[in-house]
Amino acid sequence: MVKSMTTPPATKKATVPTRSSDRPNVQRPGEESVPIMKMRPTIKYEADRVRGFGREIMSVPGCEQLQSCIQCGTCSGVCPLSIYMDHTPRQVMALTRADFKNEVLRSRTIWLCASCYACTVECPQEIRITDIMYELKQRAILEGIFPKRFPIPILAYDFSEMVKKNGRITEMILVIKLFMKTSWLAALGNWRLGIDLIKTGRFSLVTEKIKHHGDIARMMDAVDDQKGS
Amino acid sequence: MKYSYFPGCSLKGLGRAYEESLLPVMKHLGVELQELDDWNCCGATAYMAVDEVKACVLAARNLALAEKSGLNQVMAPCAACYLVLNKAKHYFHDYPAMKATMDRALNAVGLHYSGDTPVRHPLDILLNDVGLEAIKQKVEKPLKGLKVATYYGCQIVRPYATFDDQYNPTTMDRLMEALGATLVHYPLKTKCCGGSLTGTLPEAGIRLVYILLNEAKKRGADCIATVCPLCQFNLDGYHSQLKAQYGDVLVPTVYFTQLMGLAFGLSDKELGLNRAAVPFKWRPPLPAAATPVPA
Amino acid sequence: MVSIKQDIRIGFYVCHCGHNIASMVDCPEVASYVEKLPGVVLSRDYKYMCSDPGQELIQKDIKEFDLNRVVVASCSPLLHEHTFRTAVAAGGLNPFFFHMVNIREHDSWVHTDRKEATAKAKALARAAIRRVAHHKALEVKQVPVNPDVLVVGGGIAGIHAALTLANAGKKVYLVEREPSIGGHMAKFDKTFPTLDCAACILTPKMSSVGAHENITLWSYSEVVKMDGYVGNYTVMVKRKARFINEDLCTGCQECVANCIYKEPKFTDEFNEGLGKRKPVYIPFPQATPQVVLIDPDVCLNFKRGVLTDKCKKTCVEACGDRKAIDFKQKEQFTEIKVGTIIVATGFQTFDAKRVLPYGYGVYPNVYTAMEVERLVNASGPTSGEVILRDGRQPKAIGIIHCVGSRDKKTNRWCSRVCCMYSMKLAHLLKEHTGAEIYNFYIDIRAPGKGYEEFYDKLNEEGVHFVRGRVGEVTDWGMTPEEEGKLVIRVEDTLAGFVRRIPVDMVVLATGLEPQADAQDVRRLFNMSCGTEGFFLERHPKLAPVNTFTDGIFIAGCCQGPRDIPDTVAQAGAAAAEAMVLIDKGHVEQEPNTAYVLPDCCGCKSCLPLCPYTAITFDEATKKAVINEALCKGCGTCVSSCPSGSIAQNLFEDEEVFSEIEGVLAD
Amino acid sequence: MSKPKVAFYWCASCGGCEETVVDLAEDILGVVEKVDIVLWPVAMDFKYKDVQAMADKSIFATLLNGAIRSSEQEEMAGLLRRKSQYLIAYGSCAHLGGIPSLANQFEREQILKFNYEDAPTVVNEAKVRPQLKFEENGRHPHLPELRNVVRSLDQVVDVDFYIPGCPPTPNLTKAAFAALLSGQIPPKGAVLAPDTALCEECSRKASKPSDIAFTEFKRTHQKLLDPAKCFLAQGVVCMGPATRSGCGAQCTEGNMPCTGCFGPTSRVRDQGAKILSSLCANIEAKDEAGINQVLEGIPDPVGTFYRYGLAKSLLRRKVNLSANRVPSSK
Amino acid sequence: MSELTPPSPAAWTPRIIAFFCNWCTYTAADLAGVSRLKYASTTRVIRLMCSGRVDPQFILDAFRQGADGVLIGGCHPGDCHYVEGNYKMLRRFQLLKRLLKDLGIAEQRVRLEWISAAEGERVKTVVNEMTAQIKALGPLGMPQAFATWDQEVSELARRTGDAGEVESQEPVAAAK
Repeated sequence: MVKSMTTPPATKKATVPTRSSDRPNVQRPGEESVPIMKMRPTIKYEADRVRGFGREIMSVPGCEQLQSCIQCGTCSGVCPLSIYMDHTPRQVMALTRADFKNEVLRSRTIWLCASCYACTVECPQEIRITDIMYELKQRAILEGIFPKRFPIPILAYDFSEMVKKNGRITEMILVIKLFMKTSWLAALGNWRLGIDLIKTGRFSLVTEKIKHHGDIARMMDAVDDQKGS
Repeated sequence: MKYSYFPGCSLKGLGRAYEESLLPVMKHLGVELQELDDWNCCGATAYMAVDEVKACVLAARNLALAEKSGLNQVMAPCAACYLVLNKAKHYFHDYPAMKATMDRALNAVGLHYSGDTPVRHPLDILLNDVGLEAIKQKVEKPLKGLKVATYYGCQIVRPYATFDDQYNPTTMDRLMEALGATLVHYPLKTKCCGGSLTGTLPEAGIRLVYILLNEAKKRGADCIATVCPLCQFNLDGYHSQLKAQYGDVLVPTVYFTQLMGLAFGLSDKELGLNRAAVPFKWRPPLPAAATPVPA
Repeated sequence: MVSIKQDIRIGFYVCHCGHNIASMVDCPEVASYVEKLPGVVLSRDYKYMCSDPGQELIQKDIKEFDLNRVVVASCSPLLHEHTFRTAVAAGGLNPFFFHMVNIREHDSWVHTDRKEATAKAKALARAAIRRVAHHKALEVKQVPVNPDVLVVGGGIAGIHAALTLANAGKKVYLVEREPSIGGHMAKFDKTFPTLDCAACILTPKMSSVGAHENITLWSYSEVVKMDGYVGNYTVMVKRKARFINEDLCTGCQECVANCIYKEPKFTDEFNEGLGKRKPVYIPFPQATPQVVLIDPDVCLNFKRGVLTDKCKKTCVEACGDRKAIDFKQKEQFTEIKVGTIIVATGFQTFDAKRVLPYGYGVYPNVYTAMEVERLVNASGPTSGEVILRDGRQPKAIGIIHCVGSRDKKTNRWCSRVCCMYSMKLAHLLKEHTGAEIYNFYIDIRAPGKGYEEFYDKLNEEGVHFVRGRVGEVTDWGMTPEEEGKLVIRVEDTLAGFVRRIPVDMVVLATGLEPQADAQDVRRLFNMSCGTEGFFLERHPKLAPVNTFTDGIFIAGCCQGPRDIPDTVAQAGAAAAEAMVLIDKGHVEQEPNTAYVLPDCCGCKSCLPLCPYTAITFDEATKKAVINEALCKGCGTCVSSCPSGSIAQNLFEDEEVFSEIEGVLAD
Repeated sequence: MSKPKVAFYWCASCGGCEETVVDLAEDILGVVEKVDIVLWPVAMDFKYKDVQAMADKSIFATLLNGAIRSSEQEEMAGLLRRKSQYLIAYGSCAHLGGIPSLANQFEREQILKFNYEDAPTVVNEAKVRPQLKFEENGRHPHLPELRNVVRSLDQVVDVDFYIPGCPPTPNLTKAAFAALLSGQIPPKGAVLAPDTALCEECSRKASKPSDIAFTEFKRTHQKLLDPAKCFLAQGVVCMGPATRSGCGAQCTEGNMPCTGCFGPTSRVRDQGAKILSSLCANIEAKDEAGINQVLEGIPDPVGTFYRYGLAKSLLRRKVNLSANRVPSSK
Repeated sequence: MSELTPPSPAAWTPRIIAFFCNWCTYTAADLAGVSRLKYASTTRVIRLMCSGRVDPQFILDAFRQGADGVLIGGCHPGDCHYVEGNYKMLRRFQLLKRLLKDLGIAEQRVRLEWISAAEGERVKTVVNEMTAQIKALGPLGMPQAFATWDQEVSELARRTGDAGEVESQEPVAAAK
């Protein structure tokens, strides 16, 4: 499951025809052969549940309303990225509520959420789905459940480290770090972008830093202390 | 009119053209901005994913600084900053535990936040404080003949904004009309640009960009006007991939402040118009000119 | 220690109410606790006090133990106080020597700790024991009931209630706001699940109303004021000017034919704006009463509602000797006296514009269900042909359920009828157009006689059911087949992926909500509204058509969304409830009136406080006097009398003070 | 048979009640004729020991005026109770706590501190306070202790009758004597005044409108008072409707509103609550802001409504609880 | 007597006397029951026909008898079953709050709420909120306070009853 989440390198995509890229992720019979029909049971036993996981998520500020989900699918219907998801946002809500922690935290869905909040404002039960996705991302990072070199959590992590150190983000450094850690190929594929940025004077490697850069660390420590106690 | 100004990291980096155009336009309208002393990263989307509490704490420091500045209102032009600062404020008020954490963290660095400081978007300030009439009066070169697709993106209207409608925002539309531009019916005005996914999962991210550009192109827009540095970057920066993958779908993407600057008669240089990869070449016709000449 | 009068002999009963009370309150413990309280002669716990044996137990005990006070701790007095008072009376005691303690609704049902709940029950019981010692014997007052009934609202509920009463020989006033009765049902084409023609079953009832000798039908009229009390209400009705003398008009519509406007030009409300009408018109062919009316906003003879006399008045010419047209007609106010009132003011449909993502009002081919009702109706604006606003015939139609229902941002409730009417429309649209039809639903709710079978039938007809709430309706296409169409983006939740479905027509199954003026009507008739704004019934199960004001009943969708069979059943129930009062001939009034004590100093402080002007100043004695017939027992004057010289039956100061003392004495 | 013995005693009060006895004028002679005065510290020289020496219940009636504030007053009240057949609370202070009981809004410590240290006219650098005991030449005189609570007489000892008023009128006093001496003993606990409110005997009663709706409240110094019109009709707080009659409406006749010294009728447990209820219910405004604006005219509700009766009000005194906590048990 | 000992704060739960009008708030409390909403068992409801019947004496008496809080529930403004009884209560309440404050009773201990017959949920919210607020304040304990005050007097009663003890002290000034 984890392996299936790796992203194809950006360079390959240029060859994908327009039409089928509009209907990605849908495997039609014949289009792509299934080499061996691998039999795997999909049944879930009660032992597969991590009891209390749903409750735990619902106790987080912003996530309380999850309990009242009616599984209408509006979130998936409005989500711009649901077409790439292995579980639709609605399914993530159902899985979370039903304590299927492993299925949720290993789902690609939580990483695909771009925080556009469309689901949150459309949900008829006023569930703050975006906030729940944030919480699930945090849990996944905390538990280390994401593939190596998978760029999104790495970006999130580097971002937070840079903020802690400097108080601000220097975007280019962040991007370069990300490419180094994930895929050189992808970096090479983006050389045009880099040149553009240099040409338009937006490529800057001067580190942005706040004056009281110790402040951030102190604040973070204060939060951690409280968590610990 | 004087506001505390929170530029955010993007406006110092990839989105510097936003700041470059925003400052002179505001000055032109007599709006004074005082950059928040020693501001830090707002907490942003990426940080939210790591630790929501800490993201709020980061935002709280900025809010506390804004309060300390004595200017009461803080302007946050970047959509992500606008959202995160507002969200932190909501959490501060709605969740006593969150408030306690913020208080504690701020206390560690000798700051205090009382929970008041309104966080405002430039659009909000332009329409509700400056007013369309005052803006109209400053228009020297109306954007006559320019067909604009107004693109708000997601984070300034959802979910905390109160100055515009979440489904069908119109502030920028009204602003563009006041500048003399023609609006293109653009039903995607609040759809997502892919955010950071363009870099991290380009397959998914760039497709969203394609949809936005393609629809604007189909509807005959000369440009897309945006309010967010990340939207601008996504719509503009991936032009080579887009072209290779989807053909000719490119439409120049400009900050709404750049269009305002053009209408006010400010120079290209002042407005950072040279910073886009997909060049925006259209310029307002001289007031005397009989027919507008599209670029 | 509390002193209790020597001769007080109290019997106390605590009810288990099956497990309802006993599961949270230790009833035997309460009984044995109360037994030791001063004045208590007897204390029992019993499984069901309201049952016949329970009531008989009280009667037997009164005689056997010479009880002169009775306290029952059970459910809410609003439910069973009357029951137990009757039992006490049957035992030979004055019924007001009884007091009731609410340990179910206010205790066992709302608490979770058995110890705490038991302690609370004891405290409440102790309070009642102390209170009941002060009770006095009181007489119930009887007031005659005026046999005439007012029915407000002429939809199917009002029509049915009025006919039921009129057929039983009661005199009925039926007041309808619109120019014709018929309500929403008159607009429907077919009714689910039987697909009877709505007009065929409704119009005979409408004309019966128009012709019934016991019914006074006032259409185009509104109730503006109500005074009085059960059995004796005085109601002011405003009769709006229709500029036609109703008695003289025969409904020949010659005036309409001869109007200076040769073609209908103005928005036709009855057809949901899809058709046109003239300034002088009859709302629809079967309208009752068959009387035309003139719309002063568009009639040339008026300018913005003010008479100008600037038209040739071809209508007046056409009317000829009948002289039914009266441009100078003014609105009139008529006062009527009735004993009971049935409120059947119906609902309004949800404004689809409020759900922006569905594009109603933006995309012309997005329709509301009510519009489609007219569109498929043979007597509708297109004579039953389904033609879109752009002139095309739809080949694919999407019906979106739950628009303005089950949505916390608009209305939380399920509107109950939308699933069924959506399926009905799906069937009719399929029949009319042969188009491919998609129903987008959250859950199909078909819990009525023949409803599930109707759902089956639709499946057999090949109508698609996609389980998912639509995210948005847009006009931007991703693929060639989507170009120029409305695209519905939805998760097919049963399949587990997102779909984009291009259609030509979108139908929004808008929900039902309270009338815009429901709050005004509620105040007018002294009723309550639930949080959602529908009128509140006295008890959801046991008094579904009663309100908290005696003699005022509700029927139909003003109480909550419901379908036609339920509405008719409820209207019949309301009529029956009214008849109970009428045939009984009198009502009994709670003797909770206030009275002035001899030591009144005549300070007049109380006079302005009474909303019913029941208090007057007697110039001879220089003291205040309360007219018992007018007093409704609120007790405001009692608590406001600075010298404590007004008292109230059933709520004497001493009774309340002893209750306070008792409840806190642990 | 010897004449009945009568005692007068004076606790925490102004002395006005004693004046009333004197105001009986020549009638006092009639009283004196029929009784033996055995204690009257304000006028005659008797000693504590004299009273102590009397047999229990040997005094026919004691008229005790003044509230009970000190240990000495408590002792005297107790002593007189023991020695008297009928103990009569005489005047508002004994009846209801009177004006002295307004001190129940303050803690004893607050009172002592202000009076011995903080008051602007006090010179007391050493901050000396009254001592309960001290030594002088080997003797140990002691002073009465100031209690924490001001009480009405019946909160200390059993009381037989009450004669209300600040001060009680000579007429009521005379009538009470007459009744007692003639053997017409009223029921125990009776207030020896009519049980109707003051309006009954107020000459302004007729001028009160029947549709009163207050739009403002004025205090007497803020307004030129119409000498004939009901005070309430003029927007001036008058306690008359909540106060027992029997005084002859002397204040209202003198163009001053009733301040409530006769206390409530027998049907009322808390005079202040009742007048508050009545006045407020008749305010015209319906919104909080409007109501509060009208109520600005009553800046001190406790002082206005409980001027004579705080000790006998339902709450008796200000709850001394910085955060409303139970005082720690002794 | 148990009334004399102050409750130990740990075992203590607030006691709130609720005066509910028959038509709106009492019915709302019934609805809360029918809906099986769960709330603190701190309230003891006394039913009156109208919030206008709530005599300020009742409120003072409730405190005096040991209530830690008093809750008054009536119909929403404009919705009174008796037209305007609730306004009369609102007016009294404004002054009563001030009076109670002057007498040392914290504002949070008395609350006036408009709760319509449909607002069962509101009953729950209000009761729970008030319970929490009063818990934070601690017991009011008026009966205990009265008992404490009365101890001063009862000691005296004992002393005057025993003449010898008084005599053994220096005589107090009887004559003024």
